[in-house]
Amino acid sequence: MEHIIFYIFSAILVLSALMVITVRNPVHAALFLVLAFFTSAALWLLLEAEFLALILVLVYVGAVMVLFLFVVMMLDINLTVLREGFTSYLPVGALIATLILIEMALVVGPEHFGLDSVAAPVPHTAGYSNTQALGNVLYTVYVYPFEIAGVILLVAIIGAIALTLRRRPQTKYQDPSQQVLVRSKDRVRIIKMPSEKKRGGA
Amino acid sequence: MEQVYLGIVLAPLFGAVLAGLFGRYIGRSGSHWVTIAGVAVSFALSLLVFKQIIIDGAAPFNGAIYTWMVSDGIKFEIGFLVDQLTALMIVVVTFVSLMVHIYTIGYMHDDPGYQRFFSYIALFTFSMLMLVMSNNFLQLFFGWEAVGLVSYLLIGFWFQRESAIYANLKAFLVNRVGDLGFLLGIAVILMHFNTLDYAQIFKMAPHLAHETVTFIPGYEWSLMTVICILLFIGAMGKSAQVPLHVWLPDSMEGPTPISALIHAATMVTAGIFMVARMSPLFELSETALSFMMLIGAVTALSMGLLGIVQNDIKRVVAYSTLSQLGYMTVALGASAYAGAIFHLMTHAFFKALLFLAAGSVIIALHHEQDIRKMGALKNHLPITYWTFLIGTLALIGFPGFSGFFSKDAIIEAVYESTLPGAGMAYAAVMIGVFVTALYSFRLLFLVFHGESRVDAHTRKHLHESPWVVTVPLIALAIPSVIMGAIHAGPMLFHDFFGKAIFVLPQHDVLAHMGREYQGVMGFVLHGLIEPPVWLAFAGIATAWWCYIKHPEIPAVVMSRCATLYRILCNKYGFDDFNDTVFAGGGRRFGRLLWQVGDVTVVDGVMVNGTARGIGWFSSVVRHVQTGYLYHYAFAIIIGLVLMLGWPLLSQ
Amino acid sequence: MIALSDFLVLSAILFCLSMAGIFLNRKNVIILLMAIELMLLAVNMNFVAFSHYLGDDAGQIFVFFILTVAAAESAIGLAILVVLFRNRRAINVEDMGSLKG
Amino acid sequence: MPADFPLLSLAIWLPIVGGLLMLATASEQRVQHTRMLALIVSLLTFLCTILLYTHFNHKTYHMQFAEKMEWIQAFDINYHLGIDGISLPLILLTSFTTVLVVIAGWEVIRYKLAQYMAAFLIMEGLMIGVFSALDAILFYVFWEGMLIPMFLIIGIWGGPHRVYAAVKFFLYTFLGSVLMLVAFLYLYFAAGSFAILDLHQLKIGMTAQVLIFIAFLVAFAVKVPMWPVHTWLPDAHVEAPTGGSVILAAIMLKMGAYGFLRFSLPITPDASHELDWLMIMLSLIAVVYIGFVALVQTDMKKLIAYSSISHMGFVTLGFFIVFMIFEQTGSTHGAAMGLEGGLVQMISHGFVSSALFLCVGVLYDRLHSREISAYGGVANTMPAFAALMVLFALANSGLPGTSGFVGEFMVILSTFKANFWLALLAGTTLILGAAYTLWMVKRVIFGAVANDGVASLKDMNAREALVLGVLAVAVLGLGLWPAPVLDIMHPSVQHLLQHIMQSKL
Amino acid sequence: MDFTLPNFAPAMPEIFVLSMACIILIVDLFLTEHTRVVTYLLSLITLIAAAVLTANLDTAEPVLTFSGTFINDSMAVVLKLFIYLITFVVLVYSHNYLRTRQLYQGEYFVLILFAVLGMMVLVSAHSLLTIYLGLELLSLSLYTLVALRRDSVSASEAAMKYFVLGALASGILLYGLSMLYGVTGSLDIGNISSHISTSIATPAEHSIVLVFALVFVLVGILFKLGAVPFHMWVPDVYHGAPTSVTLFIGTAPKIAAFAMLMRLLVDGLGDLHSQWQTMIIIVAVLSMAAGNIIAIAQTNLKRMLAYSTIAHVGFLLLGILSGTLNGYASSMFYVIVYALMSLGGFGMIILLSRAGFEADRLEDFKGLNQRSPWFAFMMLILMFSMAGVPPTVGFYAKLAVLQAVVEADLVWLAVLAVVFSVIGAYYYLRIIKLMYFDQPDDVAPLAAGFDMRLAMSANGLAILGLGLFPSGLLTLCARALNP
Repeated sequence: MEHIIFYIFSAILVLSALMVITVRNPVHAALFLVLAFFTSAALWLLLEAEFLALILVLVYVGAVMVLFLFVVMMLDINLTVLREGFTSYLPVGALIATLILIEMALVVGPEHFGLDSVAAPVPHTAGYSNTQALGNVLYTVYVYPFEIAGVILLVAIIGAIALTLRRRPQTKYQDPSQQVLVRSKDRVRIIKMPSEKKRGGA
Repeated sequence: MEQVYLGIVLAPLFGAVLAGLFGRYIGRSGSHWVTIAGVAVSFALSLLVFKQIIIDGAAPFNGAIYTWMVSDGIKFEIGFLVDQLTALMIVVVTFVSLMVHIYTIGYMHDDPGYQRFFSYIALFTFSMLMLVMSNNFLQLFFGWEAVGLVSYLLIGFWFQRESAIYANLKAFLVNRVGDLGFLLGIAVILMHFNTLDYAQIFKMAPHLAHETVTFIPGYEWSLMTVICILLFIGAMGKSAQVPLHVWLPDSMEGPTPISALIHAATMVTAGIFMVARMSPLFELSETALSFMMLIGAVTALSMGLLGIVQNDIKRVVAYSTLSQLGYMTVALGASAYAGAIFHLMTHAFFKALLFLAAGSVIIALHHEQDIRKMGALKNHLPITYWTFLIGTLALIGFPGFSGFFSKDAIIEAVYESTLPGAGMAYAAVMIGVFVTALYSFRLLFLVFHGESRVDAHTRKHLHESPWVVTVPLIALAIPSVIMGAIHAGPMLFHDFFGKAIFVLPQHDVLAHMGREYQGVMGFVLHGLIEPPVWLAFAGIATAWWCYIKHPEIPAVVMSRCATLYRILCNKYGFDDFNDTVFAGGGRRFGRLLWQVGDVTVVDGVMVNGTARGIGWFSSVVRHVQTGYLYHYAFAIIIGLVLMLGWPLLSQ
Repeated sequence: MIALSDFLVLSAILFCLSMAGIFLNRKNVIILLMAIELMLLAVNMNFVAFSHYLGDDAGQIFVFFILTVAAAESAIGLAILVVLFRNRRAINVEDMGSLKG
Repeated sequence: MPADFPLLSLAIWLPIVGGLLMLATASEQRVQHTRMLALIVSLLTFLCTILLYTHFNHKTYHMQFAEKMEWIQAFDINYHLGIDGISLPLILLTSFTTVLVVIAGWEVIRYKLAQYMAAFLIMEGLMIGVFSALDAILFYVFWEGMLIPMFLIIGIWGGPHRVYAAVKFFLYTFLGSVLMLVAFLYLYFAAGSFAILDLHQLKIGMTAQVLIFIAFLVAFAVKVPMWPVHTWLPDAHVEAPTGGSVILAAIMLKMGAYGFLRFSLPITPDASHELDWLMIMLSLIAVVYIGFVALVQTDMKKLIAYSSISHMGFVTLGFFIVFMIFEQTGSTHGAAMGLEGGLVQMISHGFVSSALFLCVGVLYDRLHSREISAYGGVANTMPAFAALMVLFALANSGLPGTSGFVGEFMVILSTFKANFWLALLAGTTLILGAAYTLWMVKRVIFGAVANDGVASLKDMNAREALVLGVLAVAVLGLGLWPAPVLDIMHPSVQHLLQHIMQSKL
Repeated sequence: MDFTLPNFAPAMPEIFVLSMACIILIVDLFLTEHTRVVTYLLSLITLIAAAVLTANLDTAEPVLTFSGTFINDSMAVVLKLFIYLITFVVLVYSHNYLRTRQLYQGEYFVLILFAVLGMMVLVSAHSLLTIYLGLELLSLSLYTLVALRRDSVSASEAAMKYFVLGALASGILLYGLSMLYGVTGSLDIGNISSHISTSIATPAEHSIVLVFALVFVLVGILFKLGAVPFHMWVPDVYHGAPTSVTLFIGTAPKIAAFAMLMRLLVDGLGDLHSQWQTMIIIVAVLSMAAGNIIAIAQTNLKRMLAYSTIAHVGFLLLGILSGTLNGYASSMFYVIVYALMSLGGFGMIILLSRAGFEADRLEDFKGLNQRSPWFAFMMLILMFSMAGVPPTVGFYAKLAVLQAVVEADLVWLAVLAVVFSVIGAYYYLRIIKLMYFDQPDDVAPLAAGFDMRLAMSANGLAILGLGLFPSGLLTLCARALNP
């Protein structure tokens, strides 16, 4: 049963990851990424990491991916040209990717991390709360990293604001009070122009 | 006594320094007075020494003045060895030098470099005295080079003249070739004797007579032969023996007084003196003696022949000098060291005389040296003529004149010699006698007799030279006549030189001759019945026939023997050969090494090539940095792949 | 039972895919950012799997922080992207080649 | 003077501090100030070195005037100075030459005078440091530090191709010396010390010796310079200002040779022995090959530069013939003469080549050309100068009575002990040296006045006459009585000889 | 729930810097363009005070706190002090530069302080987690700083490249960390180290996995240092970023990266020395080669210095690969010296720049000796120091690492290194050539203020002074690693 779930979700995960890097449209890519996160969350549930699975969906799908989609849509990008030339680089890219995968698989594969070398852990008892377990240590043992993470978020905020918030002096605002107080002579200037004689014939 | 010796050498040096550095302040006359005084003092002291050593028979002096340096336990010293040979030499040197100094007052009268000239010749006197008074090889070499240096400066005295500065460079370089041999000879001596002191070397020499050395594996040479030949190469340079003679004729570019002093009387005989001084060494190598004899014979004859075709008055005398130096060398080769020194002395007088007389002619003709533009000067320049005649007679060995004794002795000695090559040498010197007489009288006739070919303007102003010129001529003429007769007996056959010259009994040709010696008159009478005198007469007669009686003959002979004439005119091609092969070849070789070796290979390929290569590589490699993010990422990933793959593969 | 190696291989595949994505993508910077997210996902998968099989919570804590940092990172990344877009009016990877050599 | 007075340090730091002071207070207006300051500093330094000489004990080979202080504890590097009979003459030469250079640059240098003088003074201190350092790293620091002022001197005050020459000079010598640094480090781990005298005693295996020897060789051969790493020298000499050429020729080249004596021979005697054929070959190439190359130069400075290379060939020949003498004759008799000959040749070359460069400088200041063909008949318009230049030229061609003869003579005598043919080849310098030097003299000094430029020449002024006159006295003095210089060297050279004859294997 | 409050004392500097950064962030809100100097001064005061706090920490024994995620030892103290010092100088150098370029914002100072905080975290990290977080804190600040000049095309391009590559590298690092965690079962450096030393002792099943993890970790570190082939961001970022930011990126973070290397590779994976030694040798050689060779072709000084950085990193790695305390100390010395030299080099560009003019081309240094002999002299010292010519401190830096290399019996590597340093000398010489041998194109007087001039002079003289008396710093480094 677990096997079947694992393989199905794994297949979806790999496929959606593949789609993320190959689809033409960034919006689609983002959506496939969302799918990948969802399937990952499911797989993490298999690993009894319920809290993280939830966080992944909430934080990632709920916040980060929405941000991505927002940016993708905000930036007006010409989609048709984006995937040009992709196929010509594909062979070498695929080769390198396969190569590194083989290298990694040789190491992380069953030889070193199979069931005979790493036994599956005993499932937790029913009263076990993954969230509680993490919560217990997060603010005690890991208080220092937690504070740093907070600082990192602060930096992200400062950075994002510093980079994107623009107070452009040339931006034109409407000032209603000015509009109301306007008088006609501020708007229209009547200039007298003496008529001129046309020079020449044409 | 040491002070006297020091005085002999330092007096001219003092004069030289004073005239050289302060010539501007002491003026022209100041310069000549100070140098003449220096040389005169030197001469006077030399006479004193001569008296003590030779007449009173005092013991030779051998002592050091100061230690030049000590290295490796070997003391290099500056010191004097004053024995009979030295005593004779210093007298000859200072006398001729004094005469030349006085003569110079007249000869260089109008020259802007007056003070400089006096400084140089005084310096030369100093150097030559250091050379002959040396008691060791180091000082000998010092003097050797110092006289070469002054010769260089004096040949190039008129440095505006291209030919003069060509000649002096040539003289210096050719001499340097000889010096190389000489220096190597000194090196061999130092290596095997561990000292440069004559006395010690002579003492040890017999013990090393049978030593051999190997320079090329498989060939063993006698140590003495090597030493002697190397030293003789030095002598060949200085004494202008074939093939290192080429500089001497060109050296005539210098003012005539120095032609007389340096290139006739003294410096060029330094080689002869040196070999005589080294007689204890040369005696031990018959090979070297034979070699010397051959070289000397070749020089004596071949250079004499060249004298016949020369048209420059000084050059004729110069070739004559070469030829006479050849005679001396032959004498050395025949172990007749005393004969060589004897000839050296007589030659010093009469050749100095000839040069100075020639100089007198040149002054009279306003520095015209071409004998084709002279003639019939006999009456205009009587003193010059008569002294010149005396010199010429002495040169050709006219019986009774000094040259007769010395030359005859040499010819006789060669005849007596049993060394290999003696026969050939004998033939050469015999023919040489004829040739000598021929060119000498050719010169005499063309200059002083026959039709005058002097241009009209000059002829009007012809007059005898001033007393400062003529007095030295006369002063030199006297010994040219009498010195032979006075010294023939004691020098050649008696123990004049004492231990200064060493001859092995089996080589002692002079002793052999001495057994038949019956006084001066006997010598003269004996000479009259020997072929050399008659050959000389034949030479005079031929000259008279060709240049007085039938002046058209030379041209006929010239055209008949065009090839021979050309060879003679080209001086056997030595100059061309040296210019093309050594000078030109050296420059070509240098340019080749420079352009190919330095500029192209080392600098071009190795240095700049590397720099350019790196620069080029840099400009290419920088394009790896394409600016594209995916390439950068690719590089990282490739790096990762390789770093992963390597430990995996090595497992 | 599912072996640890299964999860590790899965994460390796994800990792490779994301890396391939980074250097295959020549056009859109946003896809690059997504590939990076994918890469972090692979790492997270690793941590979670190890954590599970080791019976140790530290791995999961690490993932928690990675997620936090990744969120901050994407915020900054997207901000830079916006700045880049404002300057160039495009987010083509191939256009970002003025600094080179 | 108290026995432990740091005279060496004073000689090193006095000019350096003086130079820095000059840089700091430099002003383009107060040039006279700068000149006087430079002269005073250089004279004081010279005085210091004279005191070194007068207080020097001729009888011992031990290092004298030693100073030792901890400097970099982490690496065990000490500020360790001391001199023996080998370094003292070179130190004297350095301070002597610097005084001359200061005077020679008196009014000739118009651009950034203070920097010029400061560069020379700083360099003087560094050079004295090189000759007196007894710690390998201290030596290296002085050795390399010297490159900086020289680089600037060539580059700022040099000729039209000065940049190429300066960079070439720097990189060449830098490349040479970094390998030496690696060798020092290797030795440090073998000996546990950077003290040169400790390194002398260190036993080293053959392979290591050969490698160390080669590392040293590269460093010193570049500096000497030996063929084929010599090409920086002609360029540097030609482009450098006169003072730079003088210091280069008189002192810098000597450092390579000094390095052979101080490092190569005593530290790696067996490798030196093993590779002596190489050294001798390179030395003879320098003598003969470079002699021929010098023959065809058209630029006076280049000619003298090549002649320097050729003369330095004698130095290295004298140093490395030692082993061959031992092999051929079975004794070291004659070897000391080679070593001492090399040393004397160094001193003499210091005098002669600086004099010749100064002569060229005198001409260059007037006509702004170094081409031989631009001159001719200088003797007509500058007789006093011509006399001196001829004297130096003759000294350069090794005329007895001048200093040029002594070293060559000793080296040839010594070489002869080893091999006739080597001596013959070395002896060719008698001919070649005379040929290229005197040929140049012929074309420059002698002859009729060649052009208007030459016709307008004025003879030396008092300053130039002073500089050249002092050198002339030195050249003649050393030539006529070299004994005092040699007496200083004997104990040290003998000691060195004994040392290198003992195998370290 | 048993929880005791951790010992905050060792982390006082971090806490202080964080608090000050937040305070400055708020204070800055109330400042105008003209009073922003307050921010500047506050930042400087923060650094000085942090230095005082750090210097007062007791380092007789390494102190662990926060459950072992934080360590304070003498290395951390020394490195932090130099980070403050360098950042301080960076701020002084950039003050005027910022004002003339619309960069004079509170964010700049705050981000720099956060970056400093990140470096401090990194330096004191004793857990994979804190290493990662410190690294990210530093990196995110730097990404932002690079892009801070929003209207600059090249700055945003550089930022994007830096960001993507940085994220890729941290992804790779993380993967390595995850493997490390997987094998050793711990995030704590100490535990990892002891686990490895026991597993090395027994016939190791996991050794290949460890090497595998090692490679990923190494790539992450080498990227941060900028070693070949993970260096490609360096020239572009240095070039594209505003010079004041380049100045910062090129200096202090190198020290942090060194600390990260020490913590991970030496403290954590020290027992795998034989494994990583060869890799580092190759990377070091490649770095020295590529850095020195490519630098020759550069015409932009910032870019040239970037390549020079790569070459210097190669040298720095030489000290590490020896695997001895001596070697680590020499690398530490090298990195500090390098940071000081680099500070001066980039500082000189700022010194010559003025409103509307970036003096970052090589030609801009033409004839500097005429315009300002003193600063030409300072630059001369800096360049010779970078080339490793005595008597500047750069020489001792090279000497130190070479000594370590020779000690490790890798003489050939030392020879290779010195040969590359000769090639490198060429481009440093070129700058000196421009300054001293050429005539100036631009004769405008230097615009820099007094503080800048003073700092620049101090910087140059420090290079010279340390060159004459390097002993103190050398001993400090040696003692920091081996108290």
